[in-house]
Amino acid sequence: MISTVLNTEIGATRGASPLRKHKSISIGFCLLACLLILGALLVPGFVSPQNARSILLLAAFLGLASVGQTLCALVGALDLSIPYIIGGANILLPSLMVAGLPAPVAMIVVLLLGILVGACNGALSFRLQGQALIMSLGLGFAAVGAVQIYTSLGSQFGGTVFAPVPGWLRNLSAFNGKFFGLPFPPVIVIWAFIAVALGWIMHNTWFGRSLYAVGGSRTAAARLGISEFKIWTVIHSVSGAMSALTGMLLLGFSGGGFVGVGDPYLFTTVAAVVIGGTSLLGGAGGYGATVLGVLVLTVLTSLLVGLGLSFPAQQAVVGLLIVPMVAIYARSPHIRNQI
Amino acid sequence: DGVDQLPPNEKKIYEVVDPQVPLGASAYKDFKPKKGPPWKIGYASSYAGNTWRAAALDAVMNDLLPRSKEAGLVSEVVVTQSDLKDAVQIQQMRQMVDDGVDAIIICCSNVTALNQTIEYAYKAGVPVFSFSGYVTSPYAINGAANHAQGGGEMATWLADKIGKKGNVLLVSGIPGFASSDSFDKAAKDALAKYPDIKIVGEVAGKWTDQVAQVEVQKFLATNPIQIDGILTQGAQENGVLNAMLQSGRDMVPITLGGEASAACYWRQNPEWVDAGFHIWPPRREMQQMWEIMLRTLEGQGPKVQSFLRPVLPFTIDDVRASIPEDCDLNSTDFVEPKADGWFPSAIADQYFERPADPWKPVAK
Amino acid sequence: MMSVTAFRQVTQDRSLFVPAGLFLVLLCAVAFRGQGLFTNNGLAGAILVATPLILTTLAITPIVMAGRGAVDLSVGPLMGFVNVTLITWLVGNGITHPLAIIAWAVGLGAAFQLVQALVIIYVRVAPIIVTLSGFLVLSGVNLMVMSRPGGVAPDWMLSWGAGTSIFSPVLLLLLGAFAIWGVLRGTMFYRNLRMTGADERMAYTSGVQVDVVRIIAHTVGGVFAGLAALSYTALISSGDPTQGSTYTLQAVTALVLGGASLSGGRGGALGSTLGAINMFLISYLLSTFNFGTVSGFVTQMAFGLILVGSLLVNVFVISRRTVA
Amino acid sequence: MGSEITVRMVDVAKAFGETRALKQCDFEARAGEVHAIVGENGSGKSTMAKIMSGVLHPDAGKVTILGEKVASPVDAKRVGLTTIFQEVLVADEASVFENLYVGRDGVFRSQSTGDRRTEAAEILARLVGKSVDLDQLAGSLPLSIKQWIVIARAILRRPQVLILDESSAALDLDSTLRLHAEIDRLRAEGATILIVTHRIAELVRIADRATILRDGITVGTLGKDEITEENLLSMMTPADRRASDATEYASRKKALSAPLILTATGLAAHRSARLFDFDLPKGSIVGVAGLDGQGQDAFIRVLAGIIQPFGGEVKVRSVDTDKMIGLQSLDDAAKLGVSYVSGDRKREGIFPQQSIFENLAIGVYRKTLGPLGVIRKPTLKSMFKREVDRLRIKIGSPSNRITSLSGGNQQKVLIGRAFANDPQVILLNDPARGVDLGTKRDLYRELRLFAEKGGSVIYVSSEIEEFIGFADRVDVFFGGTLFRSLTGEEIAEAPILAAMFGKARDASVDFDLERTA
Ligand SMILES: Nc1ncnc2c1ncn2[C@@H]1O[C@H](COP(=O)(O)OP(=O)(O)OP(=O)(O)O)[C@@H](O)[C@H]1O
Ligand SMILES: Nc1ncnc2c1ncn2[C@@H]1O[C@H](COP(=O)(O)OP(=O)(O)OP(=O)(O)O)[C@@H](O)[C@H]1O
Ligand SMILES: O[C@@H]1[C@@H](O)[C@H](O)OC[C@H]1O
Ligand SMILES: [Mg+2]
Ligand SMILES: [Mg+2]
Repeated sequence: MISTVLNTEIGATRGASPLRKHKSISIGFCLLACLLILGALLVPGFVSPQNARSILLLAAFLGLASVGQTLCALVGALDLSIPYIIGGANILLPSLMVAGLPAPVAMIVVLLLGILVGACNGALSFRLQGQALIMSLGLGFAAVGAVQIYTSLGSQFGGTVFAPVPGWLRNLSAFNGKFFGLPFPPVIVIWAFIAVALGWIMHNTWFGRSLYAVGGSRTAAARLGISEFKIWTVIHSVSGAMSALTGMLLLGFSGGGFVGVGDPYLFTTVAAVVIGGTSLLGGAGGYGATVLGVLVLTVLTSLLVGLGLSFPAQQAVVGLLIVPMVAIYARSPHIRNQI
Repeated sequence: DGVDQLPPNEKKIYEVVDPQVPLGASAYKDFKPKKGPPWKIGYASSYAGNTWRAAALDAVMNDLLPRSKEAGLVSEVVVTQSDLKDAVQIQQMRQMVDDGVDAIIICCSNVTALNQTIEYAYKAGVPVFSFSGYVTSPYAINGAANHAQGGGEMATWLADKIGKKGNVLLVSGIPGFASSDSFDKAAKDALAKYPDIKIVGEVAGKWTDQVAQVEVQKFLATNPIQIDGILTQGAQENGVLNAMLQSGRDMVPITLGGEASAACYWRQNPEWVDAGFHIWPPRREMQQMWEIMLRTLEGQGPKVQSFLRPVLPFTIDDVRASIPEDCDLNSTDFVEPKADGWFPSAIADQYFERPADPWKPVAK
Repeated sequence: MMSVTAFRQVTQDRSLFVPAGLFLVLLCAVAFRGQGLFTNNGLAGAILVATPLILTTLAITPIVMAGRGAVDLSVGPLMGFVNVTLITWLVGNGITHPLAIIAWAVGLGAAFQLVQALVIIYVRVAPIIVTLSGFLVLSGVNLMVMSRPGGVAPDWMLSWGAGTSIFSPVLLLLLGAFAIWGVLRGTMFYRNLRMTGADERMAYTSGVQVDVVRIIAHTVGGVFAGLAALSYTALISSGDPTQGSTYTLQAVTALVLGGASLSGGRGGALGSTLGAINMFLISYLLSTFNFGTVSGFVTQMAFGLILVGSLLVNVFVISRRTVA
Repeated sequence: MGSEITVRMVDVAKAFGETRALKQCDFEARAGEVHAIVGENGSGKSTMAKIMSGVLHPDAGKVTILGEKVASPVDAKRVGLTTIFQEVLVADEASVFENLYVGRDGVFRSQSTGDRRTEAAEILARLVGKSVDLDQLAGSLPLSIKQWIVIARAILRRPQVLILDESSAALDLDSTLRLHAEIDRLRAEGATILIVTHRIAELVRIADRATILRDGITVGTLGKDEITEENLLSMMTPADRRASDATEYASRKKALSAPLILTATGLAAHRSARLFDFDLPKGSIVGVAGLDGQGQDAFIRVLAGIIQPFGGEVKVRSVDTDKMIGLQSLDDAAKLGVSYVSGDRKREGIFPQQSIFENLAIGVYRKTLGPLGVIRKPTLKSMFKREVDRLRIKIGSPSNRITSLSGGNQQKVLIGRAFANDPQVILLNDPARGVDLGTKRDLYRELRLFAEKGGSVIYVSSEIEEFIGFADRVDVFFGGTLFRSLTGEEIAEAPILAAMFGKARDASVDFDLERTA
């Protein structure tokens, strides 16, 4: 009898559960829709291919930078090294190219260094739990300091590298870049590809499931033979790699190496993750949510710019919106209900 | 007192000026250094990330310091860099004083934040020289172009160039830093005289090409409106230019402050604009400050608190003379006035109570 | 007297081993490198420059101690907010009476933190998210209040920034903060705070008024942030809407260098102070080398490495507890 | 009897969303009595306790404690009610002393701590059986002492009403006796003691009355003489569920002569303990007993590959090659078909944010991985259904969070996780902790079926009753080593107890269960 009940229930809940389970996703979609409608009504030129292109381009950078932040949040960590790795990669790449490395080799070197920093991050911090974010901050400082020292040697510049950016790199991530003749920069496609792949990996592979397991309960995961050490190391390495990639792609956008390009990503990645609905305590959420968070954040910014708000005002508005948005779907239970 | 003591043709330079620039008499009129040459100099720079700072530092390390060493005037230069953090710069300056430097050069910082520290140095017998921007402390000596005049002239030039009407984007430097504010204020005042010109946006380029490029790109991407001209401060015009090139929009006039990269683009597209302005020639400004410092240490007695230079326009011919046909669009150099074209010694002499050749080797 | 209790704390509390050890090492290194620090002017300058960081670190100490991973990201911009409003709204309108200025600074800091505490408690959003929001809002608002650095501190405050006497008003601010902390430490509030941070559910079920504790922790943190803003205003004698934000990461770094745990329960004023002083000493020490224009980068790298090192020492040597 | 009523609940109801935890709850307890609250998992006992403690507020009805309303733990403290919640709530970063007196003072007001230390030291020594350093950080202490800290914290408050929500679930027998002594003492002083427990034996011994909860309704109260297993069961469980379970089970000597599937030789589970050997015949059920901290916990963790032994080796017969292969890690255990179920499900069992399905399936993913670690979901669905049916897990939708289940059903999911792997050996470490009787019987039945089909079981428990009529052999640990193996007739309360206290073979046990410390 129980089994028949169960059978029907499995059938019945299939449809209903995703919505209930992904409350944050549906709220995110609504929010995004509202913002788009508002933009269309209030800002002339908001609904235009150019604006869509620029929103997607800026979103792509933020989205790529937020990959690592999302994965880290899923195990209850925060990666504060992201802006520093982005900045470091952004100056290291041109400086290696000036030093004579062919572009692909230079890019691989930068990517590997990003992974290395990330791996150290994960390996050293998995035991720290609550303090892990400081470890990543420390390594970020160290890494960017080292890169800046390297790039300043024999140059009068600190934190900037002036070197011609190859045309193909420019095409990848500049506004007027073309994707096989289509009028948008390929970095948008790169982002979309990574997002889809990551979403699939998270749900359909052992790695993805283990990641959620570690985030949900470290000890329970350990009992299943899931190595917390491995998971932390891998996700931080991915974070390092994605940050390095973002830094390199940003070079095509900014036209020259500048260590500060990463700065805005310190807290915006966290904001994107949080607005998307991934819990910073681990175990719940996902990159799909972050993609929504990124889009909401970027569209909102674009809307605010269109409404003529200055940068400080935009920042204040985004800040003000975070608490109510998170309050809609991620309020922590009252302590009465936690006993 | 102060500026009033200057000859009339120099006084003229002070007519259009940022009202905050201190114009009184120098506190170092009767200054005697703690000890004789060779002196130890501190250079407390607030930033090292742009073409301009690089050129200025290069001027110190590879031109002024060797020459001064040879003349027995300076023994060493201690350089620090604070990454735009006031508290760090304050600490660095205090440490320089405590370590016994004989003078400190600072660059274009926050106009008030360092004042207490400058007073601290003064009390320890260490004069502070602020170049390419002013500080309000009575105990500092400022030396720079008249950035207010520059802002006004560049704005007026741009307004004329775009036919006295249209939308202008203003790319300022680092808001709150002396020369940046002087420039913006005067530029806006000048544009306000044209009722058909509208400033449709203001972004901060941080005097760094890469930052300016990103900021302008973002602005252009999120603001579909027509832009008719861009008024930018110096050491970032190439970033602004690249942003325009990348946006796919038609090129518009952009103000030029001497970056060789943007000047190169002009050389290759002579029709683009018709004038540039020496408003921040890094090597010349550094040299000017260095000489003022030497003279002060030598006891020549500076008359004024602030040494301003007039902004000099330059033409495509000047550009052709200083950079080659096959110039580098990515150059990090500057097109600058001739060595004695900025602060000639004949003029400099007029600013001191007891003028003499600052470079004269000291008799042992 | 202070130093005796301090000594006892260091020997008792293992979390202070690393910061205290580092402090001694740095002190020796500085003594070895340069003479400048151990003079009247050197110390006066050190107090002047280090106090804003010490006080911001103190400001987040009770908040972090209250647990829930409540790293207060807003503290830097909050200090900036007090600084710019003080310069623009008060001094800008001719209000320069010391009492008014101090009351404003302390009151505004406390009021803002009170609001954050109420949001954390009643809206029940994770503290780090609330303070992230506070960070963004205040960073923006600061620039709206004052679009660029400028203004002047009231006349009576100008002399504070001279930094030529050890016993300056800035030191008084610091001592004032220590005194407040000392008084609180003697009350049950302190124990309740520790308990709440160490295990909130335990504290709650045992009849601790955890909400009240949290509110007080934030308010006290806000008071310290106000004092930090005063010392910062004294340091730069003006207003600056941008620099406050950089203090957040520095303060969190100092806190951790001081041996506190970001997950709550462990930490204290002594550790935080040591952490902040160590940060100052590191940068002081490095400036005695002539790294030229890369000095900033060397300092940054050194901070990073020392942070990493001290965290590792804390975890692998000091902490006895094993992971099951 | 007949003394004043200290706790009264009238018509209390409480719902959590759609779950109606309490529907109609009427309850009374008097001064000077020990009153048990019993019921199946999810019947609402903890909810009742939380409402009385002021942690939760009822949706309807009236609750008075000593004549007053209690709306928060602060109120509870004021009126003299103290609750020991099931979870061991101890602050690791604070000293033992601080842990004992947490919450005793106001926000700023403090009372003199002069006599407190002696008082604390005294009580703790009495409870733990040895003195404990009050200035030590609690985090560095073993779990059993932490448990005592929590109990001491409550006793130090001299409560008028004391609620223990399954506080003895994790205690071994000796400790339980000391706890009972404490309870007796409080009762004698006129306090009301409410205990929530699933241990019927314990209840029969100590309770003066028992109130039974079924599905959020108080179905009745039994007096001292009426408290028997049958009575309790018939009131707790709906009639249709009871009938099928009662099959008797005889210890099967022959199972013990089957070929060995797991051996441990020269094992040292504790640093200085005597080495011992252990073997597990295929198809048998071996119970492992012992007082707290006698090494049985470390032993089963060694078998599961969670921790390394201090010496010796564990071997398991490989399914493929039929050879005995060393087991040193969790990976080995997984390869050799050894599954582990922990009784501490909150800490090392469930993934609270995941669905019921995911919680069960995650144990199996590894077995079905495709290339690049891709999971094959379709095959998992039938597996899920099979396990849910087999263990009669009461679930709503499989995609609901596991935390929507009551404790007992969560535990079943974890056991399902172990079964789903098709193991040869299942190791259960006190799996019935806090699980009601009906559920326990379901569990025994399934384990027997498993054994009959050739599976092997090692079952650690702190409750002797669980072994009787269930295990083929009981291995008793004492002093960090395997002390005695009991089979056949010896599997009875007295011999097991004797062994647990380190008494030699055949020595008769004269153990006064009601003794006071
Ligand atoms: N905070 C809560 N939110 C949602 N449901 C809850 C909550 N607390 C309890 N429940 C549900 O209420 C019902 C009663 O739970 P309660 O904890 O009182 O049971 P119990 O009798 O203590 O069970 P057990 O013996 O397993 O501890 C269960 O179905 C449980 O799932
Ligand atoms: N916030 C919640 N949301 C949903 N269900 C909850 C919640 N809190 C508790 N529950 C459910 O209520 C049940 C009883 O909760 P409680 O905290 O009393 O568990 P417990 O008594 O510790 O369990 P056990 O006694 O079986 O070990 C739990 O099994 C859980 O499923
Ligand atoms: O003074 C400014 C200088 O500080 C900056 O670096 O470059 C441009 C100048 O205006
Ligand atoms: Mg319960
Ligand atoms: Mg329970």
